[in-house]
Amino acid sequence: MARILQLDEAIAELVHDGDAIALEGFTHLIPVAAGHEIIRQGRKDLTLIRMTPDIVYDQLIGAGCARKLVFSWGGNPGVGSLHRFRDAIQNSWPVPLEIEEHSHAGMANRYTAGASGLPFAVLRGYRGTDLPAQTDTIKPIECPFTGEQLTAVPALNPDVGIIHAQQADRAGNVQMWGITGVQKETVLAAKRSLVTVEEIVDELTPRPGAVVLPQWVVTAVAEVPGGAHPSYAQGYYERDNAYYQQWDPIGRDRERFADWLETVVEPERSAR
Amino acid sequence: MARILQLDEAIAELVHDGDAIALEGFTHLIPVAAGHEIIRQGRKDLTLIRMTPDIVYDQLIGAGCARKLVFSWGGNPGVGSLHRFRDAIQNSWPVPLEIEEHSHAGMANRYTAGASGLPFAVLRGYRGTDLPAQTDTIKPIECPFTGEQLTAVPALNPDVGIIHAQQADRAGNVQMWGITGVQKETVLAAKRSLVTVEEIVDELTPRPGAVVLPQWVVTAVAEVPGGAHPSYAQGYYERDNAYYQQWDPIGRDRERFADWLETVVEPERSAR
Amino acid sequence: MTTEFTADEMMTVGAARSLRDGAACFVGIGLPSTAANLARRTHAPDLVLIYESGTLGAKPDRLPLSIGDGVLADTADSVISVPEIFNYWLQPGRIDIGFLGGAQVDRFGNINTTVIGGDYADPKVRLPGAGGAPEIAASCREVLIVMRMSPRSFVDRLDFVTSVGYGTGKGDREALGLRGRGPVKVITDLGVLEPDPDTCELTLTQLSPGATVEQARAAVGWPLKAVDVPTELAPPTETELAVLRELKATIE
Amino acid sequence: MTTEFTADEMMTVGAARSLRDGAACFVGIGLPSTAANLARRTHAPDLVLIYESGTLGAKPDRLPLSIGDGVLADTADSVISVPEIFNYWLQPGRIDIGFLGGAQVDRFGNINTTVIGGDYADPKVRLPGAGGAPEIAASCREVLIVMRMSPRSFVDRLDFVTSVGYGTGKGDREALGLRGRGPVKVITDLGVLEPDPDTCELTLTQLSPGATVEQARAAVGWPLKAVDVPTELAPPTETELAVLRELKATIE
Repeated sequence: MARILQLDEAIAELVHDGDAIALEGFTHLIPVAAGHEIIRQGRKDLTLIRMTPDIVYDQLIGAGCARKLVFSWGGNPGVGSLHRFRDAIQNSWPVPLEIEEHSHAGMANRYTAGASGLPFAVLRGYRGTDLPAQTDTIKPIECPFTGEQLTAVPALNPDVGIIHAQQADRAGNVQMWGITGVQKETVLAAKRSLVTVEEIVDELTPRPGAVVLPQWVVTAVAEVPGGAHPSYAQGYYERDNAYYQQWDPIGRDRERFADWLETVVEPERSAR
Repeated sequence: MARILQLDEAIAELVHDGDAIALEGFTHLIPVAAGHEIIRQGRKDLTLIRMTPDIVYDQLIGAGCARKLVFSWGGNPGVGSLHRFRDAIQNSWPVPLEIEEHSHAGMANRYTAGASGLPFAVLRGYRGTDLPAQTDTIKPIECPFTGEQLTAVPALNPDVGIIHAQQADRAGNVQMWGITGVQKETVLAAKRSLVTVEEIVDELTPRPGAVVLPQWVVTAVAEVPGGAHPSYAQGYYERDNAYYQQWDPIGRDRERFADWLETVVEPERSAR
Repeated sequence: MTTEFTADEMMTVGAARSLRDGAACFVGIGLPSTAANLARRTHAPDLVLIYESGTLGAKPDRLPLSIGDGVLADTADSVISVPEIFNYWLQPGRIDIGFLGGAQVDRFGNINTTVIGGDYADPKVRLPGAGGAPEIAASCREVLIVMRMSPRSFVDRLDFVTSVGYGTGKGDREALGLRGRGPVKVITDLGVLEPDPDTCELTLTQLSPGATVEQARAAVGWPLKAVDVPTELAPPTETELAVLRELKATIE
Repeated sequence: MTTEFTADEMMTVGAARSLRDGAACFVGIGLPSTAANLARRTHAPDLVLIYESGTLGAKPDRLPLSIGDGVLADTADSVISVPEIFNYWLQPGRIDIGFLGGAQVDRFGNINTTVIGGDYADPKVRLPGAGGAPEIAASCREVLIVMRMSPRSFVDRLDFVTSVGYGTGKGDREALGLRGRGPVKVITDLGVLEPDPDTCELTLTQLSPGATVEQARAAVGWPLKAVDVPTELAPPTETELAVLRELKATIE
C-alpha cells in the first residue's frame, strides 16, 4: 500500500547516502522538485541513473551529491551541454564523477530487465561502436538457437525510483498520461519508489494512453504541484523553455552555480 | 499501407498451404470468422500457432487444415477438452498433428521476441518441468553478468498473423480495447497480417486502454461484423456462452463434426 | 443451527479464507476465481485480483465466465498485455498468491496438467497443457493448490511434471532458481495438506468437518503423513455460504 | 526570380526532399524535425513521424521544442513507452529512415557524439553521448546524416565511434549483423555525399547552388572523392522557403 507523505519526509525516508537512484522522465514529467529536495537534504555518494540526464542532474552533480552517473544522453535539450556534468568529468569538481555510459536502447532494456525480474536483457545494439570497450556492462551473447551474436546488458534495479505523474488517488494509485517514457519500468525495477504528483484526487478517471501504477507497487506518493517544472505536465502546465536557456550561463560558471544552489537550499532551511 | 479487402480475398491472398499462421485472441476478440474462411478455402499443412487454441482451432484441426500446433493451453474454456485436437493427437484423425508445447509465459515471450526483431527471448520459466525434454525450442541460457541459469525460447515470426479488432479507419489504422492479449505482438511479429474488424469508421476516437496499430504495419483489414463470435467484442456483443457448451458434443463425435463442417463450407460454396 | 453445505463449498470457502486482505492474487477460472471473489466480498475487500488475460485489480460484480471476461477489463485498475502480465508482474515475484489445480499432484506438490497415461507422444489422455501454471508455480510468493482428493489425482508418481512444487524435496526449488516459496497449502474436499517444514512432503494438517484421517489416506495414492491431531476446519458461516451461493447464481 | 536563402535552409530543404511520402521516419530534434515537418507540409503529407519519446505518427501543428514535446503526444496515432519504441519499432527494422547528426563523421559515415580529444576517461570535450543513435544507425532501413561541413567535423579518424556507418568499408555492416542499409546520404551545407557503390566511401555527388568541389574538399579532413560531374541541387522553391520559415516562426 502506497503511503501519502510530504516530499521532504519521503526523501528523508527513502533516499540514503550511497544509494543508486533513478529520477526518470523523458522531457515530460521530470521529477525536478524531488531532485531539489535531495540537494536540500545534502545526500552524498549517490549513483544517479537516467537515460537523459538534464538540468536537474546537472544540479545534483554540481551540488556534489553524486559519485557516479549511469546514462545514455546527457545534455540541456535544445540548448547545449551540461556544464556541471562536464566540470565533474573533466575536472572532478566538486567531486570526481564516474560514468557508466550506454545507448538509449540499452538503458531502456536495462530498466525492462529490472522490471521483469531478469538479470539481463538482450538487444541488437552497440555492435561496431567504441562503447563496449569503455563500459563493462555491455557484453556479447549468442542466440542458443541461431548462433547469432547479440548484445547483453545487465538489469537496472535502483534502490529508489522516483518519477512525477499527474495524479494519484488517496490509496496511492498513480495515473500519468502523455509521454510516459520509461517511468513505469523505473518504478517496477526499483526496490523503493516515490511518485510525486500534481494532485491527489478522489478518483482516477481512465484516460486514453494513460499508464496506471497500482498502489501496491508504489512505496510513497507526495503531492507536489509544479513538481516537474521547468519540464511540463500535460494537462497542467507547459514547458518553461526560458528556464532551459537561462540555465546555460548559470551552469557554465561555478560561482553563479553556487549562488543558484543557495536559492534552492536556503528558503527551505530558514523556513524550518 | 493497409489494404481494405473482403475476408475471402484477404485469406486467399495472405494464407497459403504450408504457412505458419497465428490467429490470436485471449478469450476476447478471437478471429473466428477468419478461421472459418480458412477452412472454407481448404488450406492444408498449416502450422497453427496460438497460446490458447480453443474451438476455432479445434475446427481447423478437425477439418484437416493443420499439420502442427504450437501452443501453451488447449481447451474449450470453462467447458472441457478439445476433442478434435485430442483425436488428431491420439489417433492422427483426420491427419497426424505434430505439437510444439510451451507455457503461456514462454509463448508470450516468443511473440515479444518476434515483434522485437530478436531471434530469442529469455525468461524465468520451465525449470524443473518435463517440458524441455519434449520441446526442443526450450534451452538453457546463462546470464553473462551473474552466471545465473535461465531459459531461452526462440522468436515466433508467423507467416501470417490474424487478429480481430473493434475498429479500423479507412486508411487501415486499427484500434482495439478491453483485453488485448498478445495481439499487437502477433501482428508485429508476423511477416503478413490480417485484421478483421467489427466496423470501419471515419475516424478512430482515442479510448482508455486502447491499443492502436498504425496502418503501415498491417497488411490487410477486412470488415467482418460479428467476426469474433462466439467470443465477444467489447462494446459490440457478449460472449455466446451456449456455443461453447454446444460445441462439446459436436467436437466429441466425428460424424456430428462432419455435419457441422458442411454447414460452414456449404453456404459459401453455394453462394458463389 | 448449521446450514447444509457441499464438500465443494467447503473447499471454496477454505480457499477464500486463505487469502489475506490486501494480497495480490493470481486467479484462474473456476474455483480459484470463485474463492477470490468470495474473499473480496467477505473478509478481504482489498484483495487485488489479477487474471492472466491482463487485468490488474479487477473488481467484477459477477463471476467472470472466462479469464478474459469483459467484466474484468471493465472493472480493472489497469488492463495490460499478456506479455506484460507475465514479464512485469508475475516473473519478478510481485504477486503474493497463485492458485493452481491440476489432474495430478504428487507428495511434493508437483502438478501435472499435460498428459495422463501412455507416453507424451502417445498419451492415454491429452490434457490442456501448461498455460500459465509453470511460471505461477515458480514465481508467486506462495501457491495454493485446490483439488478434490482421489487416488487418481493424488498420485505417487506424476505422468508429467508440468509445474514444480518442491521437486524431489527440500532445497530443490532453490537449486532450480525458483524464487517463490512453493505450495503452502493443498486445499481439498477432505481437508488441507501442508508441506512438512523439514522435508516439504505434503502432510495432512486440517480436516473438513466430518472427514477423517482414514478417509483422506484412502483418497491419496501414496502413504499420506498426517500431524498427530489435525485441526478441524470451521464449517462455512452463514454469510460465507450466502455470498458464495449468490456469486454462483450470477453465472447460472 | 530567386529568393535569397541560407546554407542551413538549403540543407533543411535538401533533407526534406529526401523523405518520400508514406515513409516512416525516426526524427530527432533540431534540423531533422524541421526537415520532416517541412516534408509533411509539402510533398509528403503521409510521412509518418516517429520520435524516440514514444510518439508514433505525430502530426504537430508547430515545431516541437523537444523530442518529448506535448504536441507530439497530442497529435500522435499512438503514444507508447520508450522501451517499446526501441524494441518493437526501431530494432526490427520497421522504420524506413533515421536521421543522424554528430560532432564528427568519417569517410565511411561513422559518427562520434561522445568525446572529442584526449581520451575517453579524460576528454577535451565531453559531448552528450549516444542517445538513440547507435541503434538508429544499425536498424533503420536507411540513414540520412545531416551536418555542416568543416574539417573539424568531417575528420579522417573519429575520436570515438558512437554510431556505425559502414565501419571500415563495404561488408562491415553485414559482418557486424547490422541490418539496415546504413547512411545513404550525408546532407551538408555545401552539397551531398553518397556512399560509393563499390567501396561505401562517401563521395561528393551533389553540390548546393553556388558551391564548388574545391570548397567541399577544403571543408573535409580526408581526401574527398567526388563524382566527375556533381549535379547541382535545385535551390529551395518559394513554397519550400515560405513553409520552412513559417515553421521556424512557430518556435520563436
